[in-house]
Amino acid sequence: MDDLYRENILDHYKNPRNYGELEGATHHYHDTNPLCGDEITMFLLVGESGRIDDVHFTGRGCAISQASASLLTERIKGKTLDEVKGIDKEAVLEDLGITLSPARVKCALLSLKTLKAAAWGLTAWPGEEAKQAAE
Amino acid sequence: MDDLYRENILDHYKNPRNYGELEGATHHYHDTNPLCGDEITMFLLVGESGRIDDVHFTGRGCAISQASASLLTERIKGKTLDEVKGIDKEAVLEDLGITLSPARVKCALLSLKTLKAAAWGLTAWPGEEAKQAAE
Amino acid sequence: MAVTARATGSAATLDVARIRQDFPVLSQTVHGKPLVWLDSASTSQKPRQVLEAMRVVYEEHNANIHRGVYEFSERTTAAFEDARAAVARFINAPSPREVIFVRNATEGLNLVAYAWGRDNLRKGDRVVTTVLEHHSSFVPWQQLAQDVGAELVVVDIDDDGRLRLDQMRAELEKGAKVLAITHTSNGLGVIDPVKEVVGWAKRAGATTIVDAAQSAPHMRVDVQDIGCDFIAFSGHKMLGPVGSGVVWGRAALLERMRPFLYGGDMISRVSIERSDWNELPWKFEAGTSAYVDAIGLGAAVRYLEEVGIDAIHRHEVALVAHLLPPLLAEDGVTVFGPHDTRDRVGVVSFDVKGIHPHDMATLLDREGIAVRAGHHCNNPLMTRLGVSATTRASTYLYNTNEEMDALVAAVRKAKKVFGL
Amino acid sequence: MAVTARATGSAATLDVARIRQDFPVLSQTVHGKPLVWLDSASTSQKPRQVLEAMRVVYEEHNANIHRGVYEFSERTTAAFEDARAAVARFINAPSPREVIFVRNATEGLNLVAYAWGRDNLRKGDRVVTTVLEHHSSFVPWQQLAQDVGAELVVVDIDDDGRLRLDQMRAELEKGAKVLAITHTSNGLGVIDPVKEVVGWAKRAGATTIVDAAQSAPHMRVDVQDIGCDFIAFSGHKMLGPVGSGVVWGRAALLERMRPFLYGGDMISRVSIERSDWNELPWKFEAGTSAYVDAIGLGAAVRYLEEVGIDAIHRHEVALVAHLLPPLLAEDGVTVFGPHDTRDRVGVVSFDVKGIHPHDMATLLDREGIAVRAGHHCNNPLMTRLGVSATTRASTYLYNTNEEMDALVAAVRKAKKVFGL
Ligand SMILES: Cc1ncc(COP(=O)(O)O)c(C=O)c1O
Ligand SMILES: Cc1ncc(COP(=O)(O)O)c(C=O)c1O
Repeated sequence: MDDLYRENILDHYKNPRNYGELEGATHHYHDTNPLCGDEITMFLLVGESGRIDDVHFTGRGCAISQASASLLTERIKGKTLDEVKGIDKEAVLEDLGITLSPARVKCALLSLKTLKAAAWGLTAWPGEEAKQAAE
Repeated sequence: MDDLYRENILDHYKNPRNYGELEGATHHYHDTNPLCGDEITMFLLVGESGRIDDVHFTGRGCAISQASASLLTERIKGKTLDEVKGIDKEAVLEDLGITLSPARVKCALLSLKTLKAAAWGLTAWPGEEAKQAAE
Repeated sequence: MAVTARATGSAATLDVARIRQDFPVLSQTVHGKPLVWLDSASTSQKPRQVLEAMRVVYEEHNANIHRGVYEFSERTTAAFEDARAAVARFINAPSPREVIFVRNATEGLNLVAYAWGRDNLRKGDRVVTTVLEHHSSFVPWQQLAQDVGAELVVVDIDDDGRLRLDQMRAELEKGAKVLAITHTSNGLGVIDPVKEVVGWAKRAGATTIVDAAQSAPHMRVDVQDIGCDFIAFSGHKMLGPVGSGVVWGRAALLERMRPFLYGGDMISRVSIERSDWNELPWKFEAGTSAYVDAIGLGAAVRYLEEVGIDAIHRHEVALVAHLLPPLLAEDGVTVFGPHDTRDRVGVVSFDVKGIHPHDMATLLDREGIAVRAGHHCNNPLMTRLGVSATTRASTYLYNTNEEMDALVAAVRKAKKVFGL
Repeated sequence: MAVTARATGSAATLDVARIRQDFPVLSQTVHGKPLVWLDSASTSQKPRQVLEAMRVVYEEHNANIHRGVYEFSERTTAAFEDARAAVARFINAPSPREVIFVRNATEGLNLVAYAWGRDNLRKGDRVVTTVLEHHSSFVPWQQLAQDVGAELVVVDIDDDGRLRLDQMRAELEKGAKVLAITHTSNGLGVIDPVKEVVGWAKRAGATTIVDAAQSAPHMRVDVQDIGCDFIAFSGHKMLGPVGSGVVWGRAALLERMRPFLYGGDMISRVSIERSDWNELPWKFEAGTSAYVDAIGLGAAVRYLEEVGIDAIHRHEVALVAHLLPPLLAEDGVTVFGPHDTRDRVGVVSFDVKGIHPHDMATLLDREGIAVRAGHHCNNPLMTRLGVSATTRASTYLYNTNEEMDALVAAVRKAKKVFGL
């Protein structure tokens, strides 16, 4: 057994929590890791209280990227957007509980990158919006 | 003393034979070696007989290029243009009587290249004429 | 699905054990396991002979080429131009004047798009290419076509991954200004019948550019036989160093083209008002060439010639023939591209259901096996195959049947880790 | 004509004897004489540390960068990006993202002309440059100006070979879209006050490109202090391998620019219809980088930092101070450029009446001394000086006063051969 693919990670990969689109999401963002084609979309529902009442994700890709998205959704429920913006990458890597090489760290952090973009209310990366609009 | 710079070559360099422009030349051509800036112009006077009645050259550059031009003018007086077109580079290198490295061979052969172009009646390298005309 | 036995017999002609001794890196270990290098389509390893040729320059007569009249410069220049002659012979170019040293296939293909394409492609012209192209062969023409308003026609593959020749022919018959085609797919390992396709393109009056990055290292590439106008490939994929690459073009075209990069060495004369260009090939080699890398590529080409490029091709096909049956027999394995060995080189792209290629590559790495996972700079092909990435094992002259077995065993082990 | 003693004293800070032990090639002989390498302005020799850094990659963990998730690729990628960080630190770049690896200064300068220039230079714009430029800095702008109908303004030098600052200032005050200026002249060894000139150009709203090919190896180059927009230099002139070079640019500009070469790695996504570009710096590094050469350059930069770039500069100025008096004292010798050591690097161009530079270089070679003879890719400067070629001796950290003496002795001997 390879310690990179611990029970916990494979479980989140095979049985992702909070998976699926979220109707009525107040925030959502889609991003990809061009190197390997990993994709994540994050959906947030922020209620009157300013807290995340619900969070879903969809995506495809490697076990690391999908498990980390699943773990992340568990971590943020009930948090405020400001709290989400403050999550650092160490927290995500800690949740995974494994040591990753630089290329695989990118897989692990795609979900956080996507989540933060959603939390900031982006719909596309700065600069891309103009590009898309121009087409 | 360096055997590359034999008495004979330095003599031709310092006292070039047939040096100067040739009034009324029937053929002339100018060429340069861009690597070092060597320049040679060859002037031919071909008489009724079809033979080279007179040949002059002008130029500047290294001892090898100028001495070889001087030696070449001595070699071709009285020859026909066809004979000139048939001179090969070995003949020029033999006249010089030294062994040259590839870079210096170019110096030695500039005079022959220029002479042949003159003998063929060129006024510029093929391709260059159009370019010059276009300006 | 049966693997043809065609090439298996001749594999014995390569003395792989001896060859492996020439490659220092192959005796390294990874995660405690002996290295199994199955990523040669990305970059090959280098034999001692190549490294030694480079060492000799740096330690014994390093000097800038062309511009010096002293001994070191003459020696280095001679070695550099010898390398050019070796490359010309290797691809059967009519003249070394037509062989231009560049960094890699990518630069070579861009050189053609810039120095030929920008002055020749016009609004409404048709650029015909294929869905098998590497980004380096595809994107320069995609961008230029967009810039000038030309039409980009992308010919499809069939379900086996082979080029749709019917479609290609029909598109070329409609007329084309440019054909940009890969000789061998780095994603699927299929060989395109470039000679035939180039013939059609010529009849349409098109200028033809062949991307030989994956063919020149692995099989005979004869530019005169193919009949194309330009060809490009990378030294680092064919036992040479990084930083060495080649674009070959017909002299008649190269002479009419504007230069690409401007600067030292590519010039015959500069005044404030105008510049005149040097002769071929130097017109296209601006600035200080990576002359040591080019000399390394010369040594690589000589090494390949000594081993024999046809024998190398047969050996690699035999490796594929050895690998495919057990790999295809594994539950959940999809192999992209043809399942036989006809018109094929040693590239095997596959997927294992339930394991993302990235995870597969990581798990194989733990077994010492280096394979590539990703889109292989082949986005349009991935889209066509309906996947975002594949796992790709690619072979070369130094690989063995035992390494193929190790790959299959490691795939099995990966499935176990994932509980499949 | 007196050589200032200014820098002589501090030369002792360099332990040249120890440094020379790091350079294997310096123990070679030429025509039976110990090699005296005085052509570093053309290309420098390489220390063991650089060759070793490259050997380690090829023999111990060679793999293509960025695209692999296995161990070798991770190690090579890390070494490559470390080299980028080292270069960024060396030139005090605000971020390694702004450091783009290219083949050489020539490619870097062309990249700017293509990727920035083509989209920004317009008919009637003024491009201000100098008669000191190397062809690689001059010709890209000359050609682009001709293509778009821009005006090319070439600022002159004074009789000492120093840039006419009065003229430069006046021309920039008239307005300029581009300033292309060399930091240090490879023909005369003078340092241009680029910080001052860039300041004037910025006030005129110009985009500023500095050719640091001859400065980065020999003196402190701080891109933030200079304040320019782009800078380019070659690794092979600064102890690094051929095939390595750098163009640095401000992120804000690089981000707005179109890519230069298209292909693998510089892309984030490709569909048949469109392509999106990768982030900086990879947007400008298409295809397989010469990653081993870049890693070699990283080692070179670390070597230079360890010795100390200011100490190197002082050492070279001291060599010039040692060489100039006896050289100038020789009958028939003309030294081009300043005869003092103010704002100077270790380049000494000279002529001996009655001996063509080509002959001089050949005769010096017989004494083991490698110098350059020719126009040094400086045609406009040669025209300005009224010569077709010069003999150029150029120094580096490994040269000694004894070698300067050997040069003067060999010049004397050459005069004897020519009966002068
Ligand atoms: C001032 C200057 N700029 C540019 C270059 C071009 O360098 P490279 O040939 O390495 O591209 C040189 C080198 O000769 C130079 O001296
Ligand atoms: C078919 C094909 N074309 C072009 C390239 C580009 O080669 P390089 O990255 O050496 O420029 C590659 C290499 O990945 C390739 O496989």
